[in-house]
Parts: sequence; structure tokens; C-alpha cells
Amino acid sequence: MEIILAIGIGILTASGVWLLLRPRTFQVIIGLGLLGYAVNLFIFAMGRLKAGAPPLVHPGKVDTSAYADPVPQALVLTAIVISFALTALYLVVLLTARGITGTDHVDGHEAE
Amino acid sequence: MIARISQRVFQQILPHPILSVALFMVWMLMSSPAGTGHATIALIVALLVPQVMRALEPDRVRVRSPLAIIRLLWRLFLDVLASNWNTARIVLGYRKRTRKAGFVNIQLECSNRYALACLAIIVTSTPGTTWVQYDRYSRVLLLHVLDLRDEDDWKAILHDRYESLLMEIFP
Amino acid sequence: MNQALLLLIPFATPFIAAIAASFLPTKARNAAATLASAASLIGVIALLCLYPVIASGQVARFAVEWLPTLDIAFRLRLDGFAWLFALIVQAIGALVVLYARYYMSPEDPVPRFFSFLMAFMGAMTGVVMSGDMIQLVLFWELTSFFSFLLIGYWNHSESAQNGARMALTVTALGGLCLLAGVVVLGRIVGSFDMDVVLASADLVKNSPLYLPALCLILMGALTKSAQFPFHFWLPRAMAAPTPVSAYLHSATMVKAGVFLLVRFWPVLAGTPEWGYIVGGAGMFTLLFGAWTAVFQNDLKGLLAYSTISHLGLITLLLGMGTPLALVAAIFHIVNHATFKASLFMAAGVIDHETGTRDLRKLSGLRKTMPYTAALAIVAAAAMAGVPLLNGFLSKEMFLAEALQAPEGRDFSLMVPILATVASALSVLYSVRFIHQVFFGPPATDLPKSPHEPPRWMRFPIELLVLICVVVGTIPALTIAPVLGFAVKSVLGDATPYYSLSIWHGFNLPLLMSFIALIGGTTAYVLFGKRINRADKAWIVGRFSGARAFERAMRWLNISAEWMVLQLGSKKQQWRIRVLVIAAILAGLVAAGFGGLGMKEAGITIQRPGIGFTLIWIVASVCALAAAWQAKYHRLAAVILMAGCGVVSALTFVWFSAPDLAVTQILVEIVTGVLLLLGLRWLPKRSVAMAPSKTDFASRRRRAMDIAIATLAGLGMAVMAFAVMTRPGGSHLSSFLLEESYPRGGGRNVVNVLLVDFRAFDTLGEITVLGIVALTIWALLRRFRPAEESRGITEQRRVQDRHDKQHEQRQSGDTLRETMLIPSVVMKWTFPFIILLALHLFLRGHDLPGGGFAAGVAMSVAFILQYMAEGARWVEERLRIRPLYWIGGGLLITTLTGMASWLFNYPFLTTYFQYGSLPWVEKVPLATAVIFDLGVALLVVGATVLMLTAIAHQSLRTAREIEPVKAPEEGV
Amino acid sequence: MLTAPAHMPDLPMWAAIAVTALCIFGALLALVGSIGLKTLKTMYERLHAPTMASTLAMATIVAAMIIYFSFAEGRLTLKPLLIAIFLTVTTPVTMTLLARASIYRDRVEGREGVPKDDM
Amino acid sequence: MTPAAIVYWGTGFAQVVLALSMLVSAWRILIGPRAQDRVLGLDTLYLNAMLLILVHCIRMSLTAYFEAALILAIIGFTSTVALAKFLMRGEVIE
Amino acid sequence: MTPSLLEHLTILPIILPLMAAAIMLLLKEQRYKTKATLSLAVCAAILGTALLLLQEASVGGSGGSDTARVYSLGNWAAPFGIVLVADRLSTLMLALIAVVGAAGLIFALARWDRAGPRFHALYLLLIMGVNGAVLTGDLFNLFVFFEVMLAASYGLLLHGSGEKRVRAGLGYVAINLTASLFFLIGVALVYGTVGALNMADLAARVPYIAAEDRALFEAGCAILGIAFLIKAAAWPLGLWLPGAYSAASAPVAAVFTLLSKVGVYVLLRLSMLMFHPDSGDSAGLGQSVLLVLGLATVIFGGAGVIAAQRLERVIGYAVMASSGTVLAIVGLGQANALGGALFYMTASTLASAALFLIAEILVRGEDRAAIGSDAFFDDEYTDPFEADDVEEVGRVMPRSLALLGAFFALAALVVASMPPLAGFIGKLGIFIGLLEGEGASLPASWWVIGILTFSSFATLLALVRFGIEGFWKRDESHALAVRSPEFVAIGGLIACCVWLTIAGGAALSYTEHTGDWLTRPGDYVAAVLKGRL
Repeated sequence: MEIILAIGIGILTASGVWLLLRPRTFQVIIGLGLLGYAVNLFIFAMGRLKAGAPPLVHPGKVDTSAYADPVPQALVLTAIVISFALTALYLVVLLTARGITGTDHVDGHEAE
Repeated sequence: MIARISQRVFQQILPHPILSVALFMVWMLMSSPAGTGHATIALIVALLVPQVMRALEPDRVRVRSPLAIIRLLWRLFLDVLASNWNTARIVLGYRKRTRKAGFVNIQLECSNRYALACLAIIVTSTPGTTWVQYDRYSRVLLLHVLDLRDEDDWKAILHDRYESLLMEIFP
Repeated sequence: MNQALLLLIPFATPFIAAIAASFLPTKARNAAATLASAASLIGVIALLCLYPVIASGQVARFAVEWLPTLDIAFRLRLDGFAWLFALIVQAIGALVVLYARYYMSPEDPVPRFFSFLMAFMGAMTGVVMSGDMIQLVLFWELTSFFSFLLIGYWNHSESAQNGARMALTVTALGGLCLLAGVVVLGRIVGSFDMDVVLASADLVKNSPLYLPALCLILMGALTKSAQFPFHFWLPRAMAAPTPVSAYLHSATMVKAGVFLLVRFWPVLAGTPEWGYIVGGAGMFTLLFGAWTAVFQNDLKGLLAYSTISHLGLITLLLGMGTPLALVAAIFHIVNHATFKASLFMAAGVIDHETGTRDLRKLSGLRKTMPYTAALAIVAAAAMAGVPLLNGFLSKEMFLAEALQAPEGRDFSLMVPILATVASALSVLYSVRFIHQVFFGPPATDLPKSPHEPPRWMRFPIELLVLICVVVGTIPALTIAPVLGFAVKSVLGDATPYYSLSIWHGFNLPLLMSFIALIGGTTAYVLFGKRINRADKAWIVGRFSGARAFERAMRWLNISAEWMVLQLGSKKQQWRIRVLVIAAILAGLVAAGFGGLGMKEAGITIQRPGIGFTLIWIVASVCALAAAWQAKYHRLAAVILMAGCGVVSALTFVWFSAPDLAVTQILVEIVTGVLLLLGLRWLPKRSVAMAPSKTDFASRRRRAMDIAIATLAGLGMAVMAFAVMTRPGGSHLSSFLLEESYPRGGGRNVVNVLLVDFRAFDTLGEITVLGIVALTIWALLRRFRPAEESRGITEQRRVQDRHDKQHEQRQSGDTLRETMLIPSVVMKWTFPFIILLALHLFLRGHDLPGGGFAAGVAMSVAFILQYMAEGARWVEERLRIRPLYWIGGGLLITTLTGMASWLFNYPFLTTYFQYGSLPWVEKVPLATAVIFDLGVALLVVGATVLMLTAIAHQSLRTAREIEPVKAPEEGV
Repeated sequence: MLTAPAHMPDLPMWAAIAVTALCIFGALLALVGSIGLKTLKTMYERLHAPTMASTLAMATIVAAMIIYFSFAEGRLTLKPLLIAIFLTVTTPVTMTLLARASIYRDRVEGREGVPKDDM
Repeated sequence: MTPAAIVYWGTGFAQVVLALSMLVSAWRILIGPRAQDRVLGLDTLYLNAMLLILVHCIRMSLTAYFEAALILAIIGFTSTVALAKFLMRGEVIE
Repeated sequence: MTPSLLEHLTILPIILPLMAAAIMLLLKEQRYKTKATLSLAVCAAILGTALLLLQEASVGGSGGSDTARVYSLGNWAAPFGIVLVADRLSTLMLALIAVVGAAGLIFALARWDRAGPRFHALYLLLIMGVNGAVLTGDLFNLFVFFEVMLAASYGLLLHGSGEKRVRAGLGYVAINLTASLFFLIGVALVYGTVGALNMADLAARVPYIAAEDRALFEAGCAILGIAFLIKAAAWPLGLWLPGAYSAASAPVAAVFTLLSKVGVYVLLRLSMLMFHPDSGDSAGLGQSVLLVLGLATVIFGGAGVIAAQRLERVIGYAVMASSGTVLAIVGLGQANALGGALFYMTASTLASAALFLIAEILVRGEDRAAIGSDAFFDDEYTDPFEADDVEEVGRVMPRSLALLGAFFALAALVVASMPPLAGFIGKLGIFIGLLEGEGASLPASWWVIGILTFSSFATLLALVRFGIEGFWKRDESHALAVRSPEFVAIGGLIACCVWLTIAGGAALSYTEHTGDWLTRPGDYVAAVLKGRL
């Protein structure tokens, strides 16, 4: 399982980074989105993988090893929200830039 | 007079009684295992949420003939089974040569939006038929059929099996 | 009056006067002048009052603590030499003020002038009286700064601007070096206290840091005193008003450099390094300045180069390193100040009265300005070293010292010869100055008809010339005692015997003096005409320090630009590439190139499941395809990205993170809608442009990007794998799992984390969401879409036209028909989604869900309505005020947090109780629920605001562009 | 080898077999739907394929879930019905919209095999 | 073979089949050829994902993941609607 | 103020602006007056709080009686919940933020707050984010506040709109989003290997990390460091800064000077906490990188200052250089010089904020191309002896211009760290600190001194050029319209610089004790964790 997820994270990262380095704003936003997934999964992976053990505890004595680590999950939740917000922001900035500068190049003007 | 007032009060409190019932049911299902507490909440929800719907001004739903609904559902169930079977066969490559897909134009009679919506759900829920386009003025429905053996056959199926029942339910 | 206060007066009064003057009205000429002269006179008086103390060989001190941790204090220290120098500064200052009162035009806003002048005087006094090396540097730089302001007083004149800037550039650079030098010196000595430093000569000279300290300090001194090769700023600084030149460039600022040399003489002088550098610079400057001065056609230019030359002389003397030379140097400092200041003033008078300073135009002024002529002649004679004037005395001492130059060196003979030549040159330009200006036929083409200046404008010159004469004739009665304790304060017990008498008998120095006098005069007679015709100085005229400086500056500028271009880039791609490479490198280097300790950690791997593998193949394919397609098939990229999102949600499900899965799915949906809303405003990118550039460079760039991307992916994969395969679990998570229910009141630990343990994170997170929504909304208020996507979309145009072509149809029917069925369903899902949101909200604390999920679900409900019926329709019916939702949400969360203050608990402390209302079974009643409500409200508001802000653009542009007819032809 | 993980509750054999069979049947049907999505020739034909997943496949899996959790939790659990209800209601929306959109696009681009109608 | 084991392994198999089904629909997204095909592929992907979650619920004997599936069922269609509307009208909200 | 409220003092700088911003969202947009008043009140309150905390921190003294004020949010003690920590360093930052923030706000009241919607709310939220970032003692919470700060900064950068801002915003947002991703990766790795998020907890655990986990942990820290270096605008990661800052409206640019300093602050805090000499195998991690990059940043900033063609860009590069200075000192690990560096940072931040404000007034309503477009010394010098046509009569400078000129000169002196103002003291503190003890035998110390001197010189050169352009070459047709709030804002900042100079002893002693405090991370850990581990 770990190897699959690790490879998956790697591929998402690679695709994201590739897009991040492209000259078109839309490519960049998609790249940021993919990187966002990769990073979220990466944080999630830091809690180790445990199937069928959601951190929903029962009252009483808790066997902590029977549950997945809740901390990375909480961090990922926050990260998801923030990356959603910032993706939206970048989208609007890129739209505005496209409108004002007349190009969708990341520099705001076509490369010479 | 009193009756009318009470009717209006009733309408104020329960603008969409069917919706309220549905909401109550759904809430109970959602929060199962549900005890009295959830029942209370469900009641409150069922009373309050439809008030929001007032703002959206949907057409009022009037439903008659609950028996027809059950008949419809049963018929639908059988058809879903059958059409799934057929479609699966087609997908898996049986009858590759003889099959012909195509569009069918069907003149509909009912114009009630809810009836049409139900029809659309039915048509789409049965694999093998897809609701493509409906012209409001001519009431012509464009249907796409995966296995078009006979156009008239389809027209008949739609008319007799569903539309009539739907017109019974939504007058 | 106590001593400390007396010390403070000459230092502080000028500054007070400067501030006071700056508040005077612009035309208050007399008031400003009075103020300034009063200030300087007070200073003079205070200094004179201190005379008995100083004359007795004491050192007056005053100290205030300033930076105790650095052992730096504000210390005033007045010894004999400082007293002499301070007196020069203050007294000549008073004279210059008087002179300037008449010199400056009535239209000039002189209060500013006097304010700067006083500030300069204060700074200069500060330099002189500093008892702390750092403080010295501080005032040193202040003199540079105020001289900059004074030179640039006529700030609209380009030469003033350039001159001021050059002066500041050179002297400030020197000052910075001086600072470094002083810090090093302080480091050697262990203190910045001047007394301590001056007493540590041996320590300094034996230190390995001596040479750097010396070089740095000399940089400061030589730049300030306009020594070669930093001399060039001085002539340019002549763009200043003449009183400024008279003050700064003869008597004070340029003397600061030699002052510094004298000050540190006991500590630094006497080594070969000192001799070579200081002496060499002085000698060269002496000759170079004198030679160039000969060829100047401008009065002030001549005086400027002469000043350079005389400063060279002083520097040379100091470089010799003998006590007697030091005496001569100090003496010449005083003499030069008097005659040069008076000459500058005389030049100013001439300029003022005739309107020109050009030696070639001026002629025969002795007729019209006899009195000024007489004064100028005496002063110039002092400059030339004519006997019975003060210049003669110090020059004699100089020549005598030149003969004493260390023997046994190859050039020991050179020094006296060159000194004589320099003296002769000095005679030459003095004679030329006098002859050209005052003798010969009266000039005819002067801009103004010359006459004597006002009485009081001449007074300062008279006074200074008087001093020249008095000192020159009876030195023993006038200057000797002062010079005595000044020298003693520097040399202490090493003070040599010297005699200030006019007549030492026929000796070699006298002979050299006469050779110089005669040689100079003869040279003028022989070459005077040719010199007048010369455009530039012979031989050295081609070399221009200013041009070299300018070239250096331009080189600096160009190389800076080059550097910025080479070390940076305006291209964003480049910048991001650097970031990514940096991160990869950082990871690689820090992790020690793969030494992740996998083996030692003990790997525990779960066998990969086929299903899981398959869904990740899906995600990988989607990701790679999205990377491939994003340029030309944006929609495809969005869809593919959504595919990745689904898989990542599934992964969360797979590995026990239901909350994450819920949130991920919800966010996925909203992001999708958002991107589509945005896509409407991005004009199609035509594939035709695709193969525009596939040249080598771009291919290489792509290859590099692929390499970077691969490396980054590999890095992440390896790190993720390395962490995942080692045992996990932290004390943090154990605590949270254990305490979540008993102390947080919730079974869903993730939710308890979000609303209780780490509620502060959530508060910040929703704030981000709110801010972003606000920003988007603000930005879109002035949105101007791209040219190509203005107006209504192509699809709509086609469909509307179709509707128009058919009689019974109305515009928009196509849409209505299309949405007929969907809108029914979408409308009726509204209450059910509300239900879902409510459900998610209420169960959040115990089961997956929570405020955020509820909020997003709720906003999706709204969006569905917007999609079903259009923005206008919805907003006519539902009054959504997202900003209020955002504000309200924030307020609720914050107030919930603050409520715990009432019970004297920290912010965001939650309170919970398992309530048992009579007919409702156990429900958790936690304040966290209210907090979560705030979260939900804000999320609804923010999400709806973001989406509708973009959606409204369609309405707006449609409104704006409506009149424009769509093209009629063709489908 | 075939051991159940500890978290699985016990349930009668017939129920287990029913649950398993329903699940597998549903999954296979969904797969057939997806295969249809891949193999069928035109867009309109492909539209039919996923409907199988959203109707019968969904229904069987929901049924499996109801059976399973009714036993696992010891009481009738109808919650999964919600999925059936909502999915049935919402799927047609996407399908009809998609069909409408593609027919519009085909017409505008003048493709073959599409009823001309009037556009 | 306990009943539980049967269910566990049976659902495991079902998951593999569903994942395979997702892969096939992803193939459709990938090759298109037209935008609507991709949208349809995505819709199917969502659907399969939902079914996968349900099966996972059974397999893990946990209802905790059910809400994720429920959300997909109730509002999962939003993104497809948005896509379809974008194709049809060129804009999502008018 | 009741005693109980005093306990909550630490959190006020965060929630006051948040509350005010929330209330402002509920107010109609036209109610500028109300909003302005509210903003001012909040800024004043923050300033008051900051000063109170500063007072409290400075009383601590150097003799080990220093401690940190720890505020446990949600009443959850340190390693488990989030804590705010107000120690000497964060309090200093807080005060700096309060002053610059107030000045920017006052300046904006003259006209900028109406240049776009919801200025006040965004502005206050930015302040909130910055305050939170310096106060928090939790790594992930730091991320959240960084995002608050950045999100607000995106909004404010784009405030007033216009092509230039949008174009700059595009790059700024993309770069910072990337940086945020790095931040997350770093935090995740740190958690994955150490299992802690609280900074003090981390610091306590670093020495005991298992050898096999250390490489991963350090990789996480390194990536985290890259993220901070991006924010701190270290070369070559901070190339975005001059463009972004110069595009922003003046009051925004003024507060932006704080943002890069927050990056510096975090680097300082974390490297002092986690990689101090006693922290086992990780001691001194990344210090040499900080040193080299810091010096490179100073050089690059110096070159940029000379090469820049617009005053705002000059200031932007100067801000970069000042970040680089502090980074280099952190990297050098010379505790003695830290005090000077902190002092320098404070002074230069104040002054560069003032310069941004002045720059905007200068270029207001002027043709941009005309200002400073020429090369350094554009053509051959006009010889003062050859220019005949110069009328030798000074021009009357309008009071506003003169006053502004004085402000400019003072601010320029501080930024260039020339005597006599505060910047000089800071740099002097650095120099002297570097040469104390063994520092003088390190070649790096000498490099630092040389490069810092160069950057001072370069800054002076450039600022003099622009001062001449802006004040001396100004013809009368471009009269300056300066409103009183603008004067108050600039004057206030300058007054702070002057005060820092005069009270240099006390201030420097504060920063030096802060540097000293930072070298004793054990005390910080003890204060936060209260002995619990």
C-alpha cells in the first residue's frame, strides 16, 4: 500500500511541478491543484496508513493504536480549505490579468 | 370561512406538505439510528425548511392516486431489470450486427413539469433510452434509443406504460 | 560656569541655531544672519573662556551615556589641538556668516542656508571635540551630509546637484571606510574612548590588524581632505555659494581629514606604511594640485586646486612622521585657513561685483576696487609664502622638514627638490591670480560695472588678512602659545623644540623659498600668456579625476544592472524553477543524498491491494494527462484534475479519514464549478499556435523542466515512503485520542481537534477563506474581461438566434427547454441539501462532518439554484448577503472564543455538557458547536461570494455589451 | 488463508453469501457499464452505459449494504436507501443535460447521424 | 471460511472490479474524443467511486464513510451539471 | 483594564483586528468614517498592548530572569494545544508591527482607503495575520497565520487595481502559493518524524531524534527553511519582492516591509530553537546556507538598489538587503551580533516603510518614465566653472516639500545605515558584535562587514540620486499635495527612528538581551512546556 501511495504522490507532484513551470497561467493553476493533492496526501501519509480505523473513539478507555493518527487529518483538513481558497484567488487574479494584459502568460506579457 | 382560514394557516405552516413528509423521512433515515431526539429535530426541520422553499416559488406539487405511483414504481422496477439485462448484453457484444441505435421523436401529451420530470427520470433510469431534447411548443420529445428495433414500439411503450400513469398522478 | 557646560556650548549652540533658523520665514535675512552669527560668537566666547583650562595643558571632558552595551558614549573632549581647531571653526564661521549676509541675494531663502551652515558648524565642532571614535565618525558623516546640502543649496542648478552628489559620494564612502577602520581600531584597543585609544600606540602598532585599520582610516582622511586620487570632488563642490567654499573648502571640512591624521598621529604615525601612504599621497597631491591650479581660469577653481595642493602639503608633512613636521602641519592648518578663507571671500566679492570669475575676462580691478585689491594681494602673498606673512613661516618649516626627510632612501633628494618646485608653482598661481585680476588695463566686457563691496562684507576679509600679517610678523606673541599647547596635546612629552621666529639666518630653507619666489614669478613672466591660452592644464590636463569617477560610477551602475540581470530574472518561470530546484536541493542535501536510514528504521510494509493499485493508476494517468493537456484543452485538464481529486478522496476513505473524504469531495465539487466559471473568461487558445517555438532552446528548457519535475516527484515519493514505512504514532496523537471524549466532549477526534484542541487553526483558516472571498469580490468589481470573451458566449448567440428565427419561440427558450427537467430536480434538491448540511453540521462532533462540510454543502445548494435559474432569478428571490455571512461567522467564532473569558479561561476554551432534556436523549451541548456554527456561516458566505462574484460578471458584461449586435451570417 | 479481519461481525452464512453476491454482481454490472462507455461507438450510445451503474448496480450494492448492516448492527438499517433515492433522482439531470449539450454541439458543427431538427 | 471472511474477500473482489471500472472510465476521460465524452467519463468515475465507498463500508464494517458516498449521491451531480451547462451555454451561471 | 483581562493580553493583537474586521463586514461600504475610527482604535489598542508587553519583557533583564508569557488557547497545555508565546523577540516584532501598521493606516486614511472596497477589513486582517505569525508557538498554526497574512496581502497588493498591480500580483501569488506548499511539506515531514508541532516541544525533542529518522527530519526542516527564505526574500528565492512591493499602493507597501521580516523572524526563531549548539546532531543545521544566502542577498540587494530605475524598487531592494543582513548574522551564529542585527532590522523596517510612503507622494501625478530613468550619473559633469547661465539665487522650497525632504533624508540615512540615526547604531552593533570574542578571527566576519558596508554605500548612492530627482529637480508645476494624515504617518515613523537613536542605549540593550535570550532556548522551552514532557 505504502509503495503505491508513495508512487502516486510522486506522480502527482511531478505533474504538478511540470505544470507549475509552464508559461500559461491556466497550466499553473492546474499544477497548483495537482500539487495541492500531492501535498495533502503527503501530510496524510505522515500519519502512516491504517485501514478501517477512523479516529472515531468510543467512550471509555481508548486503545490509541487502534486508530489512525488524527493530527495529520486535522492538518490536511485545514490545508484543503486553504488551498481551495487560494486556488480560487489565483483563478480570479489570472482572469483579471488575462483581461487587463491581454495575455495568459505568467509574466503578464508574452515572452520575447 | 373558518375552513378557509385554517386552510391558509395550514398553507402558511406547511406550504409543501409532501416535501415536509419527505424531509421528515429523509432526516430520520439519515440520522438513523434515530430516537425521539432526532424525531424532534426532524419535525422542526420538516416544518422550517419548506419555508425556505417559498422563496424559490416552485410550482405546487399535487399528487393524486397513490396506487398509480406504486404501479408505476413496480413497472419501473421491472423495466430497469429488463433494460439492464438488454444493455449489458449489447455492451458485451451480443447482437452486434443486428443492433441499430438511433433517435426517436415522440409526441407527448402531458405538459405538467413534474410529470415530465418523472418521465425523464424513468426514461433515463432505464438503460437503453436517453432523454435528449424536449420542445415546449410542439411537445415533441427527442429520445435516443440504444436498441432501436421499431420506432412505434418505443412510442407505444412510453405512452402506454408511463405517460398515462403519470398523467394520472399529476393531473 | 562649569567646564562641562562651557564645553557643551560651542557644540550645541550651532545646532540650536540651525533648528531655530529653519523655522524663520524665508525672507528673514537679517534675523537668520543675526541668529547664526550670535550662535558662532557665543561659541567663540565659550571657547575663549576655556582658554585658561586648555592653556594649562588640561583636557576638558564631558560625557553622557549613550550606547552602554557597546561601550559607546557621547563624549566631548577638548584638548589643545581640538581647542585650536574648534576656534578656527567657530571664528571663521562667524566671519563667514557676516560675509554671507551680504553675499547672498535678497531673493535667496537664506534661513535655510544659515540653518545648514550652522548645522554644519555644529557637526564640525562635533568632529573636533569628539572624545569617542564612533562619535567622531558620526559627526564626520554629518559634515559630509550637511556639506552635501550646502553645496546643493542652489538645488535647481545641475552643477550644484552633481557637485553635491559627488562630494557626498566620495566623502561618505570615505566615512564608511573610516567607520570600519575605527571599529577595527576599537577592537584592537578594546575601547572607543579617545583617551584610551590615544594611549595605546604600541598596542596598535604591533597588532596584526594595524594595516587594515590604517588603510581604512586613511581612506576616510584622504577622501575628506581631497587628496589624490580623491581630490576631484573639491573643484566640483565649488558650485556651492562662495561663503560655503570659503568656510567648508578652505577652513573646515577639508581640514577634517588632516585633523583626523593629526588626531591619530600618536597612535598610527611613524611606521613605514604610514610614511609611504600618507607621504606619497601628500607629495603627489601637493604637486598635482599646484600644477593644475596654475592653469585654472576660474578664480574659485584656482583657489580650489590651490587648496588641494596645500592640503597635500599638510598631508606630506604629517606623512613625514617627525614631531617637527607635525608642528609645521598644525601651523599650516591655521595659516591656510586664514589666507584661503580670505581669498575665497575676496574671490566672492569680485564675482559679486563684476559678475564673473573668469581670470581671462578680469583685469585692472585695482582701479575700481583698490581696497579689495590690497587685501587680496596680501592674502595671495601669504599663500605664495612671501616673507612677513604667515604662509611664509609654515612654508619655511615645511621646506626645512623636507630637507630632513629620512636619509638613506633613494629619493631623499627628491623631497626637497619637489617641495621647492611646488612652492614655485604656488607662487606662480598666486602671481597669476593677482596680476590677471588687479593689474593690467581695466576690463571692458564685464557683466557688471565693478565697485567696492559694502563695508561689512569686506570686514571679514580685513580681519583675516590682518591675522595673516600679524601672525606673519609677530608669531611669537600671537600664535606661539596656542600652537604650543596644541602641539603638546598631540605629542605630549615628545614635543620637540621649535622656533617661530621670522629670521633663522641664511639657511637652505630660506634659499629654497627665494628660489621658489623668483622661479614662480619668472615663470609667470615667461609663460603667463601661454598659460592664459591653455584650455587645460598641460600634461595632467587630460587626466580628469571627475571623469574617472564618473566612469567608475557608470561601471558600477552597469555592472549592478548586469548583476541583477544575471543573478535574477524577470521571468516568473525562471523564479519558480529556482524555488523548486532550491527545495529539491535542500531536501537532497539535508537528507544526505538518500541516506534515509530505511534499513535501520525497520520497514513495515502493507501488501499493496489490487483495487488500491488500480485506482492509483487512474489518478496517475489523470495527473499525467492533465499535465499534458492543460495548455490547449483546459476543460479536459479540469476534468482530469477532478479525477485525481476523486482518487485522493478514495484514498482518504481507504485509510480511515472519513472527514477528509467528505471535505475533499465537497471542495472538489466547488472547485470544479469555480474553474468552469473562470473558464468562461479565458478565451480559447488555438492549437494553431502550438508549434510556434520548438527550437532547441525551448526543447532544452522542457527537458530541464521534465527533469526537475521528475526529481521533485521522486523526492516526494521517497520521503513519503520512508516515513510511511517506519513505526508511527506520536505522544500528541495518543493524548488527543485519549482525551478527546472525556475532555473534548466529542467522539470524532478530528472534529474535536478542529473545534477544540486546535480551534485556533480553524479560526485562522476560516479567516483566510473570508479574506480570499473578500479579495475576489473586490478584485472583480473592476473586472475587465479579455477582449475575446466580452459579450455573450458563442453558444448563447447561436441559441438565441435560433430562438429568434422561429416565430413562436422567445429568446432564451432553448435554455428554458434545456433546463426544464434539470431545474425541477435541482430546485427540489435544495431543501434536501439543506437537510444534508444540517445533518453534517449536527453530527460533526461525534461522526464525520462538521461545520466546514456543512457550509460547503449549503453553498452547493445555492450554486445549484444559480445554475438552474440564473443569477438574476435567484437573487430576486433569495436575498443572499454573503458579506454579512462572512462577518457574522467571524464574529460568532470570535465571540464564542471570548466567552470563555467570562469564566476566566483562555480564549477558545470550550465548555460541554451532555444535556439530557426530558424528551430528547443524550445530546452533546458544547460551545464548540456554536464555534462550528460560525465556521459554517462563514464558509457558506465565502463560497457563495466567490462563486457569485465570478458569476455576476456574466450579467455585467452582458449588460454592457448588449447593444452590440452579434454577427448575422453563418453558423 | 481466507480469514476475516477482527473487525468483521458474525452474520449468517446466507446473508454473507447474499451480501457478497450482490456486491460482486453490482460491481460487475458497473464494470460492464464502464466497458460500454469504452466500446460503444457514438456519444449517444455511450450515454446509456453508465446508467446501468447508477441503477441496478447501485441498487444491488445498496441492498447488500442494507442486509449487511442490518445484521451487523442488529436492526433494520435503511440508511443506504437514501443513496438509491437521491442517485435515481439526480442522475437523469446530468444525463439529459449532457445529451442536450452534445446534440447541440453536434448540430452546430454539422455532424452526421444527428437529427437535424432546426439548428 | 467464515461468513465474515466470505464477505471480506467478496467485497475485496468487488472493489477490484469497481476500480477496474474506474480505470475504464478514466480511459474515456483520457481519449475523449470530445468534451462531452470526458464529462460522461467523469460522471461515471464519480459513480464508481461512490459504489467503491459503499463496498468499502461493508468491507470495513464501518458506516463512517457512508456520508462521503451520500454526498456524492446528492450533490455529486453538481459538477457534471456545471460541465454540461458549460458545454451547452458557454457559461455556468447566467 | 481588569486584572483578568491583563492575562489575555497576549491574544488581543490577534483577535482585536479580527473582531473589528468582522464588524466592518457587517457595515455598509460607505461608512468610511466609522471604519476609519474603528481601525484607528484597534491599531491604537494593539500598539498599547504591544507596548505593555514590551515593558513587561524588558523588565526581565538579562540575568536569567527572562521568561516568556505563554497563553494556552482553549486551556490546552503546551504540546497538545496551540500556545501563543510572547517573549522578548515576539514582543519586539509585535511593537514594530503595531507602529508600522498604525502609520500605514493613518497614511491610508488620506485617500488610499477609498481606492478599493473593504480596505480596512483587509488591512486589519493583514495585521492580525502578522501578529499571529510572530506570536504563535506552534508550527502548523504558524502556517495558518502565514496564510492569513498572505491572503490579506494578496488582497491588499491588488487593492486599487490597475495593470501593474495585477501583473505583479500574478507572480506574487504564484510564488507564495508554491512557498506555502513547501511549508506544508516541511511541517508534514517534521511531524512525521518527530511527532510534534509545538516549537518548544520540537526543540526539546530534536536532540533525541533517532539517528535513522534524522535525515528525514532535516530534509523537512530544510524544505521548511526554503519556504521561509522565500518569504524572507533571500536571493535567489526572493526575486519577487521588489516587483511586488513596488507595485503595491504605498500604505500597503509600508506594511509589506513587515512581511519579509516575519520570514526572517521565523528563521531566526526556529534555527535558534531547534539547531542551537546543544541540540545534538542537528546543531547548526543550515547555518552556513543562511550565511551564504544572506550575504548573497545583501549583495544582490545592493546591486539592485543601484540598478533600479524607480524609487519604490530601490526601497524594495533595500528591504531585501536588510533581510539578507539579518539572515547572514543568524547564519554566522555570532550571538553577540544578534542584538545589533535585531536593532538594525527594527530601524530599517521603520525607515523603509517611511520611504515607501514618501515615494508614493513624490511620484504622485507624475510621469513615471521621467523619474529616475537616466543612468546613474547620466552624462558628463557640467563643470561648475563653465556653467555661466546658472542664476545664483536659491529657490524657495515649499514647506511641505522641505519637510518631506527632511523626512526623506532622515529615512534614507537610516536605510543606508549612515550616521547618526538608528540604522547606523544597528550596523555598528553588528560590527562590534562580530569582532568580539573569536569573531575577529573568522574570515566570514570580515566578509560580512565588507559587504554590509558596500550595501550601505550602494543604498546611500541610490537614495541620494532619487532624493535629488525628487526634491531638487522638482519644478514648480509639480507641487506636492500632501495631506496632514500623510505627514503624521511619515513623521511618526521618522520620529520612531529618531527616538531609537536617542534612546539607542535602552533599545540596543533590549535587543542585545533579546539576542542573549535567543541563545538560551532551554529557557524558552521550559517556559512553554512548564517542565512537562
